[in-house]
Amino acid sequence: MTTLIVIDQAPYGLWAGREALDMAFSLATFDQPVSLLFTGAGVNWLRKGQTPDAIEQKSVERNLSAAPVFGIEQLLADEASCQRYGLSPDELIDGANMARGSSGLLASYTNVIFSN
Amino acid sequence: MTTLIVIDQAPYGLWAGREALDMAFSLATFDQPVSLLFTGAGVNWLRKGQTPDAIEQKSVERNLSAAPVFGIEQLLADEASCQRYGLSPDELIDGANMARGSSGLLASYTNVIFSN
Amino acid sequence: MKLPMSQIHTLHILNKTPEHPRFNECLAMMGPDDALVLTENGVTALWSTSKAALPKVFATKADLQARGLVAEANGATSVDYPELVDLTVQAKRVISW
Amino acid sequence: MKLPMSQIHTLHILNKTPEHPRFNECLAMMGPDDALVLTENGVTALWSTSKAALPKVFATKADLQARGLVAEANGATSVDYPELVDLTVQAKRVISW
Amino acid sequence: MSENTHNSFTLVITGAPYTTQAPQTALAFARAAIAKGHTIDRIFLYGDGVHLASSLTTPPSDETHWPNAWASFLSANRVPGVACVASALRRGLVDENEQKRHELTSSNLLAPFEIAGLGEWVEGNIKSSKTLYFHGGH
Amino acid sequence: MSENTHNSFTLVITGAPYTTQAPQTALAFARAAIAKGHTIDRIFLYGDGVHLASSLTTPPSDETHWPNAWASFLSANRVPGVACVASALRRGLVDENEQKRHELTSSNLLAPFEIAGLGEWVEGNIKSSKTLYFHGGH
Repeated sequence: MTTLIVIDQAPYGLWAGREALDMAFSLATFDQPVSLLFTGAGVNWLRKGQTPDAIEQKSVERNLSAAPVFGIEQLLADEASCQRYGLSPDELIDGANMARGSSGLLASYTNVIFSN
Repeated sequence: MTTLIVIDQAPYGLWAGREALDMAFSLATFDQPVSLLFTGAGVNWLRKGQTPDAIEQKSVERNLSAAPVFGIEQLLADEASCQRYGLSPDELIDGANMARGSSGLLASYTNVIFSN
Repeated sequence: MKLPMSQIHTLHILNKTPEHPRFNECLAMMGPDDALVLTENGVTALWSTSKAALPKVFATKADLQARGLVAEANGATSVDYPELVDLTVQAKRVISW
Repeated sequence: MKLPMSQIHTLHILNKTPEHPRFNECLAMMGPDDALVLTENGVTALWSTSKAALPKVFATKADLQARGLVAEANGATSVDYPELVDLTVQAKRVISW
Repeated sequence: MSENTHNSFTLVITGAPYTTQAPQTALAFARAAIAKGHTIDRIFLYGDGVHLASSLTTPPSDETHWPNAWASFLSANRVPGVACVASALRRGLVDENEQKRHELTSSNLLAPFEIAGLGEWVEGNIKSSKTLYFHGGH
Repeated sequence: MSENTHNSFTLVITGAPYTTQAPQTALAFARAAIAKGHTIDRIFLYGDGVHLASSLTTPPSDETHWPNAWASFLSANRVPGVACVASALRRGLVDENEQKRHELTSSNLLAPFEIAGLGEWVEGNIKSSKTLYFHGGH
């Protein structure tokens, strides 16, 4: 069983992405292969330099940096969405890679899951 | 004070429209001038022949038919949205009228309110 | 109604209106052996200008009736909940959008 | 930062990303004497390909910082919450999208 | 796989009742699956879906009471209903254990729903033939 | 109207905490308005916004407790906080009166929030200089 968790909402304004990340951490903890795909407004999760102190939230950038340590296999950024949100590859946080979020990519996972 | 309540979500799948309607009824009860604008997927509120028994909900079509009795001034349907959802004027429930949901229309109300 | 007996690779369940970003995402991700079921507010797509972009499509009967729609008039196949269960069983995997 | 002293007819507060249907609805409804403030996830629009469609625009500083963005680089004016209060006071009416 | 194959399902509900249609569609699906001889291994409430397990929900008397309808279904068919503990605590849904642990004034979990971790969801993913998601439409 | 004009506000919150940012943005706005000498006539919770008034919300200890932060603000500034009764009952938020009336096992309304009808919102619309809405972003 391989799982792709998809995050398509911008961070901080909505909690669903955080809960998607928890799902990914949970699968990894139980040694289930899991990757994350950021697409649409979700690619804003991957921008370097997030400082959410003034809105009293914890940094999702910091959460994500723990992903490889916990065994999450890949952090994928949909290329077209990155272009739409002005994100070049060097502006992505470490460990994230561009991918084409095509039906081919999705077809390679047993499960494809949104958190809301 | 004149108020325009805007409903831009399809009925039954989400509750926000019902709560927008409650706001309109409440203003009318206190003799405050209020109209409803249905736009985007919200125009699906106005289609004749809704039968929500099988999903165990109350008909919003029936709720709306009480609007004039309660003193709600107008039920407006955004014309472009109706075209997008294949709604011709004769398919609209009684009492609803086509309107162009332009900035001119919105500018004529003291308050313009979404319920969510 | 007779459901297709062939295996479905991915069954896509879509409960959002055509204005929702996930609507077009879903259509873009559909492979050749996939099937689409519109549920809840998703069924309004059958009456919208987006319907031209739809592949062969199913829609839940109870949701159509609630919204004053009849599937057959627009080239879709309406399914009741037991038939929806059948579709999920026939599919290799299911994605809920 | 100095806020404009002239009267604003309608202040539009927009907390949604450019993919949300209300985003374009809001832009379409803006009159000549209106002003736009992007808040919460709405600030991502300043970096998106939709920014070309934006009129003169404000954006909340705390929301920009949270998302790793700097307003001035993209032609918007960042406002703190006291300045957001000023904008709502200056406006004849406020619409929250 | 034919239509007659026996399947087991884990159903995940992420939309709240009286805000989204998700709990209604999920219940219609669950009833149909049972009627067809399939098994529902468990219901997992996640995110806003945890509100389905509130014992204090009080809709007008002429509207379906979705938490009670779900609770009856779970009891009648001996299906476990689990609300994710992290989602539940942030949203003010607690059982007696959590009430004591966090020194709260009351609890509001509707029986037979239970509170547990995401491990229950992972197990469903592994053991059930299919895990289906019922999301809100917004 | 200049920046220095005294204004009175009714703030309507329709997004739930830990699902949307609405209660956070509204609180930042409310604090800034008070600091500038304006008045907050009342806070009105509507739709999913009523979850902000839950006494059982228990976020992790390193996250801001938005219901408590709001309750402190309301008490310190003597601002009435009202949850719409129709929204609240459907979503499992009840005070002691509603608990008795509907024979429920507990109540979960956080003081100083109160439960009242949409009439409170209509009054705000009429009396306050401005009524502002803080919606969820979805």
